[in-house]
Amino acid sequence: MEANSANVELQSKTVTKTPSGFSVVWREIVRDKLALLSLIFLVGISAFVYGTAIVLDQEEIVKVDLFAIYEAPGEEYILGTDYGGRDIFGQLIIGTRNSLSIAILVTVMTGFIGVVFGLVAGFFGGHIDNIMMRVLDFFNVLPFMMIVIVFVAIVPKYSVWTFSLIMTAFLWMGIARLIRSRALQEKELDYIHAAKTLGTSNIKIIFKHVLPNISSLVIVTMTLNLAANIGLESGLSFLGFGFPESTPSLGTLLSYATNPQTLEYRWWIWVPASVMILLLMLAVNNVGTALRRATDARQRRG
Amino acid sequence: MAEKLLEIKNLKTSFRIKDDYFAAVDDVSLTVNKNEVLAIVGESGCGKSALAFSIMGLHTRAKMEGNISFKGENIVGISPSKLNKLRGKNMGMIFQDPLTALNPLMEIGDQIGEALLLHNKELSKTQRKEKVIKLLNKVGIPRPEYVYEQFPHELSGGMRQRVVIATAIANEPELLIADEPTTALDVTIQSQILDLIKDLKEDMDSGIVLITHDLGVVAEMADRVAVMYAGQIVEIADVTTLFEEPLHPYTRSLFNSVPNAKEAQDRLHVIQGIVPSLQNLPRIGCRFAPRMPWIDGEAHEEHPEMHEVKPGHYVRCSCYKHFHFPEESKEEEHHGVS
Amino acid sequence: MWKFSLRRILIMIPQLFVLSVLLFVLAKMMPGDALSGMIDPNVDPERIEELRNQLGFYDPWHVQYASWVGDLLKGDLGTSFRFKMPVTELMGQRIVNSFWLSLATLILTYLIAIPLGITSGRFNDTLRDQLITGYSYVGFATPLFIFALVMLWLFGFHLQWFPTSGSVAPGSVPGTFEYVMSKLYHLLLPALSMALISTYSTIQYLRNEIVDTKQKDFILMARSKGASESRVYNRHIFRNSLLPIAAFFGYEITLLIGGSIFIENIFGYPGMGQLLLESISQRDYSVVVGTTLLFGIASILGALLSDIILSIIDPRIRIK
Amino acid sequence: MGFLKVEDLKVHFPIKGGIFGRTVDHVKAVDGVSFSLEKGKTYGLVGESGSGKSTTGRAIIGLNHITGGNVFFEDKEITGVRKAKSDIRKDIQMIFQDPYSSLNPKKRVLDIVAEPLRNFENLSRKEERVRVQELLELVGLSPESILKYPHEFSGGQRQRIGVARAVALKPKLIIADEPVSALDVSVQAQVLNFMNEIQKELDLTYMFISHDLGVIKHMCDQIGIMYKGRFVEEGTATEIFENPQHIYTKRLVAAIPDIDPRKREEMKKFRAEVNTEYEQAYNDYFNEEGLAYSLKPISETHLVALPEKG
Repeated sequence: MEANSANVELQSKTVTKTPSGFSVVWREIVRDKLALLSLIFLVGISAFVYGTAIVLDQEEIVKVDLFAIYEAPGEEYILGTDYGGRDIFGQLIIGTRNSLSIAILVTVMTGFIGVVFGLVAGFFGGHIDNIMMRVLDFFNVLPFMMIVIVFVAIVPKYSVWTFSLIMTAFLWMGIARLIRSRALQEKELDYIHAAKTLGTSNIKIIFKHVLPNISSLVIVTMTLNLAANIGLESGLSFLGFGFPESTPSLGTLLSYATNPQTLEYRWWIWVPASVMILLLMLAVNNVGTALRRATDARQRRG
Repeated sequence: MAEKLLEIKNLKTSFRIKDDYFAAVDDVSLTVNKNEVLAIVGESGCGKSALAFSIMGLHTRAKMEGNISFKGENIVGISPSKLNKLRGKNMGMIFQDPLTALNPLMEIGDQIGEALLLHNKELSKTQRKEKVIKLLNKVGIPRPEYVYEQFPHELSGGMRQRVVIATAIANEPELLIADEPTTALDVTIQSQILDLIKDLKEDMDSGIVLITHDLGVVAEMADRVAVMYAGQIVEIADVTTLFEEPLHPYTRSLFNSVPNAKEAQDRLHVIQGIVPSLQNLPRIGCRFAPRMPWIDGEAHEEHPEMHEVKPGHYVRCSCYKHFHFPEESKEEEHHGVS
Repeated sequence: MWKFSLRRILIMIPQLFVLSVLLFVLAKMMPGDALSGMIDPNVDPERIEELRNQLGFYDPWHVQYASWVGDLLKGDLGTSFRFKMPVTELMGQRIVNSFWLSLATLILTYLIAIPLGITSGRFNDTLRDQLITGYSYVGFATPLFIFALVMLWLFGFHLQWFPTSGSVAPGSVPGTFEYVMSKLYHLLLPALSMALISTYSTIQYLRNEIVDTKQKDFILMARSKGASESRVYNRHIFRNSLLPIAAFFGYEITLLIGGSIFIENIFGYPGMGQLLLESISQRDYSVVVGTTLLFGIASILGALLSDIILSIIDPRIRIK
Repeated sequence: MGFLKVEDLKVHFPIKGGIFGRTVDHVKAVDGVSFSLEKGKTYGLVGESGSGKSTTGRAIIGLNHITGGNVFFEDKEITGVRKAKSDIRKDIQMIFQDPYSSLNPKKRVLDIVAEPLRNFENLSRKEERVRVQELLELVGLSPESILKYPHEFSGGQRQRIGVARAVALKPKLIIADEPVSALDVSVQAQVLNFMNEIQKELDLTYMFISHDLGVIKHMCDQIGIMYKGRFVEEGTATEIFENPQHIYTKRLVAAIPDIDPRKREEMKKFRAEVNTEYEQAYNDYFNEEGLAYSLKPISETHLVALPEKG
């Protein structure tokens, strides 16, 4: 029944769908109003935080002002102040920028490691694959949160860079596994065999044949990872194991809410940051899901 | 006179693509008698499988119009519970790919037993098992007690297809639908499975609808043959007539394009153009006309009908009278992209 | 199946080994040592140096590693300098709490996720499906700690339906009915917070699996046998789709550990997660190593469990 | 002598098993196969699934690792050449079964057909374009299609693109692995006719791998029948189809459905006889492992794997 009608549909699609990149993706996003809205939001918010962050003086914002502790939102401070009298609004902007930047950085680094690892393991298979998968399995069973917290706690000369390296070290496995399994499938397809018999070298086959065919998967996965990484970073900062204390972050703002007084009575400290995290993650996820839909339709028969 | 088992009248099965319905089976009428094999032959996308699924009521999202009467009773649009009383008991189906047709996580015995359980509640568990073992024996599976407890992936393709057949015939159905039953199998296994189906038919006196694309299988198995093209039946005749005097241009082209293991041909006939997709089917006039452009347009009927040329031999459209193969030199292969 | 399990257990050994080496290195990197806690201005530094020599602090690393592993195997994880008690004893109390919290979370997760996943898959692309997918999607995009904070704020502080910290009402006597009820009462909000967020993967997996299975040939075959829709679903679709869920059970443990660190911190629940965080901020490193080791082993065992369950329920792996 | 000569070719795949995942056994996909191809002719390799026919073809061109034996091409040893840039990559080409998966869906026809040219010949963009257009014309596609993607073509047309790519470097031998089994009969006819034409035009030698005896008979001059990794019989098309000697071949040929419905009963009887013979003589024709013996000539062109004793 469905299988059959799907078949019928498939045949008709063969003739009409184009596989070429962006037009399809763009069409899919535009058709999905929520994804379009999310994209506009993301572009807008990034432009705003990166733009204002240039003007804003981070030093000024993180300076303690004992005369302005816990001020409620008002004329002087749009979103009030925290226990150190620091402007929440300013921290929110810089925090969003920092959170976004590190999430993007970690996503790109994990994506790079994951894609290379997955492609090599999947394409060459055999013993290479076996050993690589053992390594991956080990990283995979470690509870991420715990191991990152321990590393952050003991690493000497802790900085934003070491933080992102630690996160990357324990986050590349998901995408690597995914890419590997796709590469395994892909390399059994005849066009790869054909390339081999035509005298194309392995490196060329990996990057010119396999990679373009899994690029949509890479993009979708990285988008979804970006959302997850925003959550992970703010979670770690929330626990106090993310950004160094001097650097504002969305998670740090939320961590003030572990004080019951703040949680109950001083909403302006933690609610805006929560809303920001939620909106960012939802928006990125929406775009990612729309991308996935776009690529799925194409994957039916590229 | 043969006893009518299944009579299909003006059946139209349509699938929804985007916002429109497109008929994959378009105005099909045919009959199947007891103890008779009706082969439905055609290329992929001609609607033969959609037709088989329509008879079994397996399309859940298609629109069905027309009439399918099984032993005199219309089964289009009847309630699911009524349909379920017929399926598995009076009608059985054999699927194309025996691997996917069996539940991978269920023992063979349970899968065959399910067909018995559903239609014969009185059987005790032991009786059911006995019967399943008998069925396994009947379809030629060695060591049935052992196979009873195996899982599909432990059997070879041929054995799996025997299990599927055992399930289909568990309640000795009067009508058996076989959808490309041997396409996924090797040629030696194919001949065994075909022989098995033939023997079972004689045994149970049932009617068989055999869906296939393989003219050899048709010649081996069928009593009567319906040739389908683009959702319609273009020719029906008994098997010898069809193989000796095919009339419809499509039938004739098809016969000429198959390499034959028994006699040598110099060059195969090529049907011009490509099989149109469901959305692009020509719905008016002779559907095969675009693929024989050298035949004068006047030769076709405006609304092609089935004509009874001889008793029992029906052909659609009158163009068969004017059809001839193109001359060698003129036969231009399909150039460029359509 | 036995062969598979045995092989799988053998794979675990190098994993445990690497984990222990990793932890050993971490332990060595941590500032201070077992004696730092005892450092007392009244004790002569030379005496401490002597003690260090005695305890083998200047031995080659592999000797140190061997004796460290030896101690582990004897169940000696060192002493907490903060609590002045053996780490094993300290963890003993917390493990019980964490265990109940995890169990409650798992039960709640499955209680919520399985019916929703089944409904969503069976009636895919209907309003019901869209609502369920919408819920699980929001759950997926919401970080646990934000959700937990909101739950705590709403049900703990604002509505005051649930306690806001601890694992049992102070003054309850262990063994009494009230004690058990109080424990449960304290568990409920943290467990529910975690469960509501972590249903995403189970719901989506079940939904996709059911939608996929629905289109398989063997479902058509079941229909052609005359099986009613409810039988097709109960006997063929749900059964086939639910079995893998059982196998994910073990992997959930890794997720639970990550979640418990947040949950226990936010709800002030005295479990292993809270212990880890406290010990890190108090620089009580022997406890850090102990908890990390335990979490690590739990995850490795969880993965093992999942693989073995999968091999039991899937005949394609079982018979090999 | 000889154009392509295969001597005692063996391709074994390891079976991993046991607790340590060691190699416990081998699947002998190809187990001692020898044959040679004559220039300009078509050699057919037939067998049922799992007979090792495709593996043989893939091993010759270097897609499968060769466990033992030798392959000579124009008297040069090419056994297991796996280097990307070697002469045999130019001289021997392959046509694949699935017209969908054998073309990279993300590439335009131009890039697909030009791939071998880019690997071996330094052509300017313009020269390359001209060459590709010539090749497309040769296979009967319009030169304008170079900028299209594979999914814009039908199965038969895709198969022609595959052929255009295969002949780009003017190879001498083409290994065609089930080139028409994924196609409908009418399209199949198109591709077969066209392969015949191009063979004459470019003086090609084909090694045609198929399970379809009808297609094999139509296409091939010399035929080898494989069973469980070994040859059971080799001969000209007439010898194989009119005068099969090995019981396996007999059974295989008898199993082909006859397209004359009148002969149905006759065929059924004949088939039953052959099957009885097959079962009775099975132990004579195959060794304890169920494998065929080595080939022995019974005429100049006809070789049969007859029992050792004779």
